[in-house]
Amino acid sequence: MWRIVHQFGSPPWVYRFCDRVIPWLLPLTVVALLVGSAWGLLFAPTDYKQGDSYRIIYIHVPASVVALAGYYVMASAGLVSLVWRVKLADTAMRAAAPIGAAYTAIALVTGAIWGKPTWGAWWVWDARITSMLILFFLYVGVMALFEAYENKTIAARACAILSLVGTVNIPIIYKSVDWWYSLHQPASIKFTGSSAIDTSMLYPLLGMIVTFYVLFALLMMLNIKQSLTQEYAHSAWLHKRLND
Amino acid sequence: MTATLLEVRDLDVYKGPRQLLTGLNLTVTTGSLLQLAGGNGVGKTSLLRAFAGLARIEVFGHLSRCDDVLYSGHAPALKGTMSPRQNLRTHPAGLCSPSDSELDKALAALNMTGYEDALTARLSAGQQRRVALARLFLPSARLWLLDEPFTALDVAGVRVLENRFREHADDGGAVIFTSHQKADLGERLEVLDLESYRGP
Amino acid sequence: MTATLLEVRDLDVYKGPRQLLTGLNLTVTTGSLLQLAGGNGVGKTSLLRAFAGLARIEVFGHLSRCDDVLYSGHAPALKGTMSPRQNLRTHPAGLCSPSDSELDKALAALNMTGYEDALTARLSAGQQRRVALARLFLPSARLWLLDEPFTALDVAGVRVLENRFREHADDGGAVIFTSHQKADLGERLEVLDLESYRGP
Amino acid sequence: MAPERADASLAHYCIRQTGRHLLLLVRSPGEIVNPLLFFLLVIILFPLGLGPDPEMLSALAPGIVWVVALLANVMLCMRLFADDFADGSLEQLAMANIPLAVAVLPQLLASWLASGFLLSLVSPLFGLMLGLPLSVAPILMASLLMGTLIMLLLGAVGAALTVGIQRGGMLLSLLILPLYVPVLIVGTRSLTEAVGGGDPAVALALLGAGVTGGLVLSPVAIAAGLRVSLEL
Amino acid sequence: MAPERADASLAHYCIRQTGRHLLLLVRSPGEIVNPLLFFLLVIILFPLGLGPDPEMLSALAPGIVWVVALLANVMLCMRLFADDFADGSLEQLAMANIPLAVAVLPQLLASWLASGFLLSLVSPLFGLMLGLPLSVAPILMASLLMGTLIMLLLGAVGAALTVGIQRGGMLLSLLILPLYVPVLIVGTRSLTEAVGGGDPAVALALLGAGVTGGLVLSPVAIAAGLRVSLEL
Ligand code: HEM
Ligand SMILES: Nc1ncnc2c1ncn2[C@@H]1O[C@H](COP(=O)(O)OP(=O)(O)OP(=O)(O)O)[C@@H](O)[C@H]1O
Ligand SMILES: Nc1ncnc2c1ncn2[C@@H]1O[C@H](COP(=O)(O)OP(=O)(O)OP(=O)(O)O)[C@@H](O)[C@H]1O
Ligand SMILES: [Mg+2]
Ligand SMILES: [Mg+2]
Repeated sequence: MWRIVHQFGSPPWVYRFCDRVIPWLLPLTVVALLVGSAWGLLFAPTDYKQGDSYRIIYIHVPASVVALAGYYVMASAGLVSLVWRVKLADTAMRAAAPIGAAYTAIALVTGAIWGKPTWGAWWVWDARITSMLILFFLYVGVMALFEAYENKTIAARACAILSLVGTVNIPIIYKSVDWWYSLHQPASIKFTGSSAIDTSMLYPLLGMIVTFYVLFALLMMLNIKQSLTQEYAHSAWLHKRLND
Repeated sequence: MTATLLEVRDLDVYKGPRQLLTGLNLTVTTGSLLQLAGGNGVGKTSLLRAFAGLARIEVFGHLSRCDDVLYSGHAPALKGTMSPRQNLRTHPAGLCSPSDSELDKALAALNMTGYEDALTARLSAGQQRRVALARLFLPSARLWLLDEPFTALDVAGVRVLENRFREHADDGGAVIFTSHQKADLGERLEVLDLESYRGP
Repeated sequence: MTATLLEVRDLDVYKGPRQLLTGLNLTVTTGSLLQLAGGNGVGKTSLLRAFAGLARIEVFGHLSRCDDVLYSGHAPALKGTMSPRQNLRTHPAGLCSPSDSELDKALAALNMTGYEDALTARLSAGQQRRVALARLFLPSARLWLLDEPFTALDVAGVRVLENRFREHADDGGAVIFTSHQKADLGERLEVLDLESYRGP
Repeated sequence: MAPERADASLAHYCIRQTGRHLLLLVRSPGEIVNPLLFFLLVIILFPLGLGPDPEMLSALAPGIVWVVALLANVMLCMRLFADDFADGSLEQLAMANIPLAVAVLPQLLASWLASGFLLSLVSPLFGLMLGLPLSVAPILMASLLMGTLIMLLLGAVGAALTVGIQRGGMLLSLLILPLYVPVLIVGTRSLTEAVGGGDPAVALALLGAGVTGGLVLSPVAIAAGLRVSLEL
Repeated sequence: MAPERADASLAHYCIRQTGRHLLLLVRSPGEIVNPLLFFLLVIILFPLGLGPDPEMLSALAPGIVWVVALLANVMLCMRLFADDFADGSLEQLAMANIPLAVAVLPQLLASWLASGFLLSLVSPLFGLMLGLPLSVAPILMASLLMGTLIMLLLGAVGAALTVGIQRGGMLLSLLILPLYVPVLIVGTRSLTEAVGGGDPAVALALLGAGVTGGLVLSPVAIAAGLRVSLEL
């Protein structure tokens, strides 16, 4: 167990790991994305109430779900970097922020596109929507804070502190905003009891969610690898690897 | 009997991407007077802050020191809207507050009698420096870390401060300070030229 | 041919209720180097500000000077969030902006090459002082009024500045400055001890 | 030093520092009284701006009061550590032989007393001027007392993280805005419940929990943030 | 220097100084974009505080917009000259060989561009989010453009007079505040007229007169105030 933890703290090991995984993960994700979209967009049945506009669900919901989860990925990396001083955790945290922000942005934009035919407005002051906007601010805040420091070692510590503070707050934000006002769809995928949507719509949806998770991981790896290349540009192990 | 107040082995000091100092070794015992010398930007302030414990991320190597430290940096932590007395009495580093008579004596030692209740912002540059230095004339820590303490002082003020340094060393304290002038502290004074530890 | 750049007759300087200086007489001509000396709080800064025209209410007597003045006070008017270059290029007192090559030359003269685009707040105390002093190495005014220009400079920096003073005097300028150190400016230097003009 | 001696001097230290900061706040031009001034301005200006319809004003009062308290707090946090950082007080604070997380408490207390606390004290008056019934005054005060404290504790974390940054305006507000939202919602909820004859107890209890949590967690985060900023 | 040369360099000087202040505003954490930020905060927070009813929001919009503009301006003025005074820039400004009343104009311009002007530019967007009809956007922008300028010119006089005071600034700013009230009233009037289908021309003309008067009189007052503060 400790060896694994140790390995994850070692830049050469992680670099090699990314190098090995990316070549087969990348095509897999692309295929999954294509298949999932095709299934969702072409073969899943039309919704009797919303018609075809509901199909955006196959992007909207996975993006929303993973956007949330991404924050916890980032904050966990922050915790590790702060407590155990693992430098790689900084890199991971920094990698997660823009990806998470992008997912959040996708959720917001697809939601807005969906909202126009369904609610007749691009934007409503609804609980989940508002909290998604706030999540977006949290991500952007971490990114902006990192950029604002010239010294990146220090920047990483600052961001770690911020993302931890954010972690404590995310559930609170969610609950409070829910309490405030809600117009948005309640959670309809339930793992206990029956789901509110039909399985012919549900399976592609679940598939897309999984794919979005994998995509997240893939993007993280690409990002980490690139940071490592920059950071250790002058170190012997990287040169050896690149020359191999 | 002398005790070690600060010990440094193989210290590297960084600032951002730049390595300022490398391979520094140093032992400061009671009774030492140590001047850090070197040109502008060589890293005197950075090193002094590292000694004070204010720079932990960018310092590598072994650094141990006693707990009983007084640090005074380029910025004197004086509030212009308060009087010298209020400034000293409520100094943020002072766990114990000095009594009024101690305060007056300290200010008097620096020739600031009559200004105890003036507005600090209205004092002259040298007078403000004196207020900041009055901490050294109050019951204080054993190891002093002072960044350019002689700045803005007139000749008489420099004299007073030098005497105080000697007194403090005699009382079992130690002083590490930076200065671009040659301090008149007799042969007790050691000068550490940081130019010879410049990083790559 | 020498011209009078500053002339003062029977000048009294007040600060609030206190009379700092009384009965001051002085003539500064092209080629002069004048050091204002005196203990902390005697009124050097106040006098220099009076010369600069920044204290009109509390100064009595005859004071006339040329229009072409550069004043640099205790506070260096540097913005930490801008680079040295930006600071100098947009200096609030500079009606004409220096060209880039002039700027680089001025900074180079003070050994600040490589820091032109750094963040001023991140420079060391002496480096910041050098940025402030770089104005003296740009095309500038004839009469310089400098408040403790040598503060925070290392020995090499002091030397550079002294040379510049001499050069400026040779070029038909004049420098009035305050300092607690003895400047190495040869016999051209006059020292005016303000202690002998102390108010009642 | 004997332990009890140390405790006594710690307490004295905190009292002294609180006094220092209160004095500074009172003396610095336009620093402190901002929240109050803000309140006053808004109370005078909103009716001027919105038209003096008392019905509408009183319906809006809870929201107005809370948004104003929040804005005042953001303003306060923007300069919370700025002066102390610039003049070296902050590094001296870190040099005091006590944990930084404790050493920052006096300043937080002083800032809160001069802003949130004062605001809460006078809030019933302003509430009346905006047409809130006098009966909700206790709720108004209690919720503001707790809410302003939570906001200060959250805002101070952001302030600590950004105080040393030289380029990056605007950052602080971006960082703390999301954190304020729950406070605002719960705070106004307590008031609207109270005005509407409902039970504000849940909202108040939540605020209380927020205060407790904030007092425990945020000083640590603030201290960590300040340490980061001092390294710059 | 030949006269035309002097004029050219004066113009260049003003442009350079405006640039300097804009850069400073952009870089200083949480100084500038306050007005914008304020707007954003309020636009997000008001619905959270008041409830998301679009009807109500749009009825309140003119008042909210103007009160926010005013608050942002007060915040701006409180620190308008503070940093320049502390770091010696202000005395250097007085040393420039041009009248101080002219030398302060770039800073005023920069502050206004970064606050009032920006605010006016984005106000239609925020107006939309608050439910104001798009048709009043020109009036909204015009009235804000002029109103924020007047308020800045007024506030700067207060700022100039108080910047050197070590105890008890604040007071003078309070003296300036009553002068803001007419601006607020006329400004909202222009909006409510426009929304209600009336004629906003009178209100706009009044604001225009205010701008002219302010531009003529206030630089002189500001310069005199700064001279007094520099003597301290
Ligand atoms: C900008 C606007 C929107 C945002 C920010 C947004 C945000 C979100 C978020 C965060 C989730 C995931 C919730 C969770 O993980 O439990 C979600 C799920 C969902 N959203 Fe949206 N949404 C928006 C607009 C819409 C619209 C207009 C509709 C359609 C009427 C919609 C329908 C759904 C559905 C059906 C789900 C799945 C719920 C579930 O099964 O958990 N959303 N949305
Ligand atoms: N508003 C005021 N009221 C009364 N006294 C004042 C006021 N402002 C300044 N002083 C006093 O005026 C004196 C002159 O100050 P000044 O700054 O001119 O001295 P200085 O000669 O430059 O000293 P230093 O060498 O320390 O820079 C000081 O003693 C100061 O305390
Ligand atoms: N964040 C940073 N990134 C890069 N370099 C920095 C940073 N901060 C400071 N420096 C540089 O570190 C060097 C050391 O500064 P320091 O203040 O320690 O010098 P010093 O020896 O005290 O000089 P002085 O005699 O002028 O006070 C300077 O050259 C400065 O430019
Ligand atoms: Mg230094
Ligand atoms: Mg002086």
